[in-house]
Amino acid sequence: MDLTFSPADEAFRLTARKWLADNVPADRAPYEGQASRDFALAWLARCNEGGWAGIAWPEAYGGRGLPPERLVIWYEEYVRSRAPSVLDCTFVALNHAGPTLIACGNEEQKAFHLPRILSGNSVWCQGFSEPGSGSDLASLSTTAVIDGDELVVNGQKIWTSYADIADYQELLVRTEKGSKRHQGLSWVICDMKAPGITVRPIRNMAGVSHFAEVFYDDVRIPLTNVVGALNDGWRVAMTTLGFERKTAAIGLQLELSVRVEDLILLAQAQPGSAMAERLAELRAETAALRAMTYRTLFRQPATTFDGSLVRLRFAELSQAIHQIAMDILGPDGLVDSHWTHDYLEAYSETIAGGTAEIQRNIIAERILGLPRE
Amino acid sequence: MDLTFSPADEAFRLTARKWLADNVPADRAPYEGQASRDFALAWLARCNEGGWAGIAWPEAYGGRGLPPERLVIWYEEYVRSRAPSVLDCTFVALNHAGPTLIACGNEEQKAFHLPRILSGNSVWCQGFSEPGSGSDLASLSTTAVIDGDELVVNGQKIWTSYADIADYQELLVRTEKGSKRHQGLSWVICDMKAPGITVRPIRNMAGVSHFAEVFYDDVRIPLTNVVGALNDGWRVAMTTLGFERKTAAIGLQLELSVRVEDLILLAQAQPGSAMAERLAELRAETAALRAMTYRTLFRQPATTFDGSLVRLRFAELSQAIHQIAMDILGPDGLVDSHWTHDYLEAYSETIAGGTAEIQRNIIAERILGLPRE
Amino acid sequence: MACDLNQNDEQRQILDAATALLEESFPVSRSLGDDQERIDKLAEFGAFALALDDDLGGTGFTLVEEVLLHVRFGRHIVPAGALAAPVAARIAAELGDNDLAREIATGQIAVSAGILAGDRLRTLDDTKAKLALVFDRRRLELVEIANADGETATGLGQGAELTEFPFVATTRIGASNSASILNVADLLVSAQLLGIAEAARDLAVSYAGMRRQFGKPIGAFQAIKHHCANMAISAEMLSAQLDMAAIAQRDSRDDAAFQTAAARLLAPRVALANARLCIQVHGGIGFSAEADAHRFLKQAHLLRQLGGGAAMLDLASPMAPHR
Amino acid sequence: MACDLNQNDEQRQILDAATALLEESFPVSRSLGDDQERIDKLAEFGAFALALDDDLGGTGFTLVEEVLLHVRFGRHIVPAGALAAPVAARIAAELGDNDLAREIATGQIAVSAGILAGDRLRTLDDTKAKLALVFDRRRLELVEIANADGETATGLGQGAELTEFPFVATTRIGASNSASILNVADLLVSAQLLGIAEAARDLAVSYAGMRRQFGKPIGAFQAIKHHCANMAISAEMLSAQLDMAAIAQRDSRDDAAFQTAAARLLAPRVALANARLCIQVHGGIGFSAEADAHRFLKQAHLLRQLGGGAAMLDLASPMAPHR
Repeated sequence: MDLTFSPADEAFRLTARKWLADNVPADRAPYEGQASRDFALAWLARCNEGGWAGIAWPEAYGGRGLPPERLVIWYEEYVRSRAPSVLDCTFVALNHAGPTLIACGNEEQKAFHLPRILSGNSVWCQGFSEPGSGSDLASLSTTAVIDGDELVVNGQKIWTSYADIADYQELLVRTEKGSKRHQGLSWVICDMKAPGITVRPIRNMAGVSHFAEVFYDDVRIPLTNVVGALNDGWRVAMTTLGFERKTAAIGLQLELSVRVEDLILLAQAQPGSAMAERLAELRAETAALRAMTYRTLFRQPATTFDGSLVRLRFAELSQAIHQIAMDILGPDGLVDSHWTHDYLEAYSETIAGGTAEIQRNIIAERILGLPRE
Repeated sequence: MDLTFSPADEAFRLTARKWLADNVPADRAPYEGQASRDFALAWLARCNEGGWAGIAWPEAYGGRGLPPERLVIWYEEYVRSRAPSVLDCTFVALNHAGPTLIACGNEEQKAFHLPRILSGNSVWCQGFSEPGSGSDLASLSTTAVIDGDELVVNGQKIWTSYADIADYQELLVRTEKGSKRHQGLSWVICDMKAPGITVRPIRNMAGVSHFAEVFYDDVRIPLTNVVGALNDGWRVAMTTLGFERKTAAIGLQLELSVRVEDLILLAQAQPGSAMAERLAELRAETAALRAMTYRTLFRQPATTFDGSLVRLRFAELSQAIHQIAMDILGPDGLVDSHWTHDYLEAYSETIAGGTAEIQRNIIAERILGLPRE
Repeated sequence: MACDLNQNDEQRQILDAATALLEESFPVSRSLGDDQERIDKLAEFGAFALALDDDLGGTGFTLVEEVLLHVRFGRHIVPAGALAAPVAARIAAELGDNDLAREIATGQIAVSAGILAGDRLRTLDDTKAKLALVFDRRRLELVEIANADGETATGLGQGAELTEFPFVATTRIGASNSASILNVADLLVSAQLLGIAEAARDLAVSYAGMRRQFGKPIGAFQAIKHHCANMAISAEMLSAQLDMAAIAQRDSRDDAAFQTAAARLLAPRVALANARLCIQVHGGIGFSAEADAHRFLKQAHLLRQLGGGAAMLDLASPMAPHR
Repeated sequence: MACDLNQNDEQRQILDAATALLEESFPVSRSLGDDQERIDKLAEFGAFALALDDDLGGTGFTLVEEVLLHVRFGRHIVPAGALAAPVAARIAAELGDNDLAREIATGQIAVSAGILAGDRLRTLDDTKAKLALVFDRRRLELVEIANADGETATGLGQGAELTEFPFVATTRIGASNSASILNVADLLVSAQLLGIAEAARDLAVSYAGMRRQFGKPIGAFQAIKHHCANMAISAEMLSAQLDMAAIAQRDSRDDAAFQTAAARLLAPRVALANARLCIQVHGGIGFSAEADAHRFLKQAHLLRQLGGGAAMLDLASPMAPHR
């Protein structure tokens, strides 16, 4: 049981720290729209020039194939340098669509898309959730019918982040008529500029429109855009679960440590005060979240549901941290600031990607082996 | 909307206060066994002599039939004088068995039992729960078969408080063979000295044996001991729900206020400290519990499930208060004291009489109207 | 007069009338701003004068009815100015300026609710008010802002419209730290927070009964059920305590300060907790600006800045043991 | 040496061997008292010397293995003396008394864990120990109690056997406030608390899968499921942090004090929370003394009195932002 970084690792850390100090933009990222796209792509392009894009991707596909300890070092330095949040409009491409293509895409798909992603030239969004199937993903009903060498898609997706500024979408559709649940789905690359697509941005409670409803009205997608086999979309969609441990979510989890340090400085709480006690507990919990993150990364073999515990802990801790931020800010919390913004955004943490309730079910049933309902 | 006490009420308050000051025993009640019985019956007898036993019972049955505002005054003064906890071995008789007999018993039953209860000459226990039906009371399976003018009872009850020192038991048995759920049950008076009864005391986690398993091996009970109609036991058992608002549980709820005041003195917390903040919150919540208690009592019409909210709030608040007591005591909490004892006993609050989980279901389904599972 | 916690006929009538007005004029999902016209309707209704002395426009109701009315206001997210007005009228009267009190109570002069942030006064509603009632810990100050240069700003993720004034640029009218006025302010704030908590509960219960996932209403799942039950328990707790406190203050009982402090301490916790659970029960739509769940959360954040801060542990409890 | 959080073969072997011994000698449901013979078996096993220097009887293992061992101890509610011994041996060595250190490490001299209550020393186990290790905030003191007149008392509702000594009647041997020994003590306490949290989780899950109500296992109901999930999350959180801290302390990393303080702060909260949920999941039987649930709760109360108290906010975080 070790957490030992070699001299080479330490040198890598200093290189990363230096590069970040020289390159991290001084401005905060815009929250939405074209400005947020421009900012995120410019930052990704700069990272790519420095050799810091796709660090977890295999070298064969333009990445650096870094081992977990280097990922940890990179993201530690990343958040400590206050680099832009990893959860921007490049997140899906870098951490979900890209890895899925690497695992299941054909050579044409990979050759076309992967370089565009890494170089900061395309934005991807995810088209999984539907109005009637939020927590219950397998009940999705957007259909695709084969017509010649094309699929014709009709239906609706919702909660699609960055749909308004995305170039491509990883789209999960029902390609087998009458199929049930996980069967008969396909994972396809959808060009967001295709005729028949309508994007209706939805403003979230933080006042920002970065997700949207997407409507598909006879949208034609070439069959060559199917990733993996037709009707095998569920397996393709699940494929990245193994990769997920290695994604930029590490950076998201580590970022909370920096938040807590900032709050401790901001609060200047009297020793022994109620606020000091709450901050001490949050600091300990955030340290533990980091430890959980590393355990998920450095312990083998990983099980499919390993990430559920850390994911849920992250979500609830993030909310707790931002709630205390509002308590510390008092009247200043009412005025829009990054704290207030992040506080409001944090409400999505226990909802998006499976509600906290669903996550607890998964933990109870899949990890602890309790009977299904 | 009023909470106004008349001059006569205030005079009643002073009378009660004076009587309590003169009569409340200096010693704490013993926790278990014959000593606890002797203590409780002596105290009840003394209350009865003073005219303070069965104050909510109708005058026709030896009570005082006091209106709710007088009950409130009595219990306020009762707990402020540090009188023995109302939750002793006389509780079932005074607050459950007695009122049930008054509502559903025949004249012989009433004439025999009610005076014995009020004068402190009999202890009752409750025989409802069974090993296989804790939360699911309607699934109980202890049977009673009619043989001549007697019922022959076989089966087992559990969590019967004070079974080891009780004279009588309110026993719920299945008198109709093959009946399901709430049908075919009967409510009978069981003499705890009848042959065939075996009581096995169960030590609880506070180290005290005040509940027990009771085994029935061909126990013969005269049919005249059936209260209400045969096979109508569920309705008889539910009959006291309406009375329950007026029981000594008021005293139990108010007692928490005194606990919190004691803790505030004990803690001597620095203003602004974490402990001071926790105590302030508990004090406010305890004030609110008192308000909820009065609302349940003084608002008409009462609904059947009115008490669920206050019952659950009481249970969880009681646990929170006693947990903080342990934090305040620190090393002294390890040594047996009434605080530590009550802390451990409080674990039963969210279990006995329907777990917190069941109570929440009831609140959601019966009060809020959410669909059944 | 005895112990009776039912609402009487008169109380029900005024509340029913208010609810009708609120449902028409203050739909929860209305967009921000332009509330002055609506506020004027409340003034016409007599909402701000409800419990004042007759010569100030009072209509014979008491603080208890006023508190119940503000619970309704909370359910409809009525701007905080509606809470500032009746408190400001009381302060004007205390200062001996009955004319001003009447003008405020009848809505001829509008009042904003404000808080201090450093050397700036921040009002929490965008009514074009002439006056602001400044909540400054255990002190309330009435100032004129009509001639001060205000800068508007949005807050809480486009969920609030604030106006900031250099505090020195305002004209001081007078201040109060009288216990009874502070208690009234705390009761009205608590009442509105209770309204939020109740409305959040009702919205969540209604959604849980309707929204289906996995083939049944989500309200059939225990996790959702228990969230709703928790909301109900919290709201009931606060509601009972608020009644207790309002009656104590109306009747000048010894425990009025204690009961009020308890209600005011619990109110923001209950409102925020229920608003949070309401968002969670709604899932994705709850996080969007399209459902109303977030509006309750934001209004709770605004209101909790107003007043409070009584030293709960320094007040004598009516249930302290004898000796 | 790299980043690898798996247990290696050697670690698994020693833990398996310890578990076999614990299952035989320390069944959770054993009655109180008479633990000295069992404790001797642990000493024979080498448990107290595990991570000491070779010349003190160490067997080449490190603090990390010792911490993992104490997690197992926690699962079996091994008396606190088993935690006092290895810490006391380190203090003896620090005082330069290697003979004493060896005698403690090999179990020839037994050590109780003690705390101060006013002018009295209270030991938390009824081993007939010659010495006591006194946990006095950020200071540890080794005293001889063999000749002091102890009075036994039960505690925690017949859940603990305590002995009280007038502190002046004990013979002082020496004290330590060295950071590394304090960290070791905090880590071993945290480890035992984690063991409690894990065992409570496992016991609850096992019962929930078995106990039937309303025609199905109670573990099929979401409320019970979510209780169990919460226990799993808490235990995992503490477990990860404890590994992190043990490695940091073993490797003398800069963040050892920070990581240890974090683990020690979380440990009693997690252990108490899981023990409470375990009782609740068990229902009536959980409240009785017949199930083991309450034993975990009581041991958590005992252990949380030992050590701790590092000023979490005064320690530098390894994740502080640059600049």
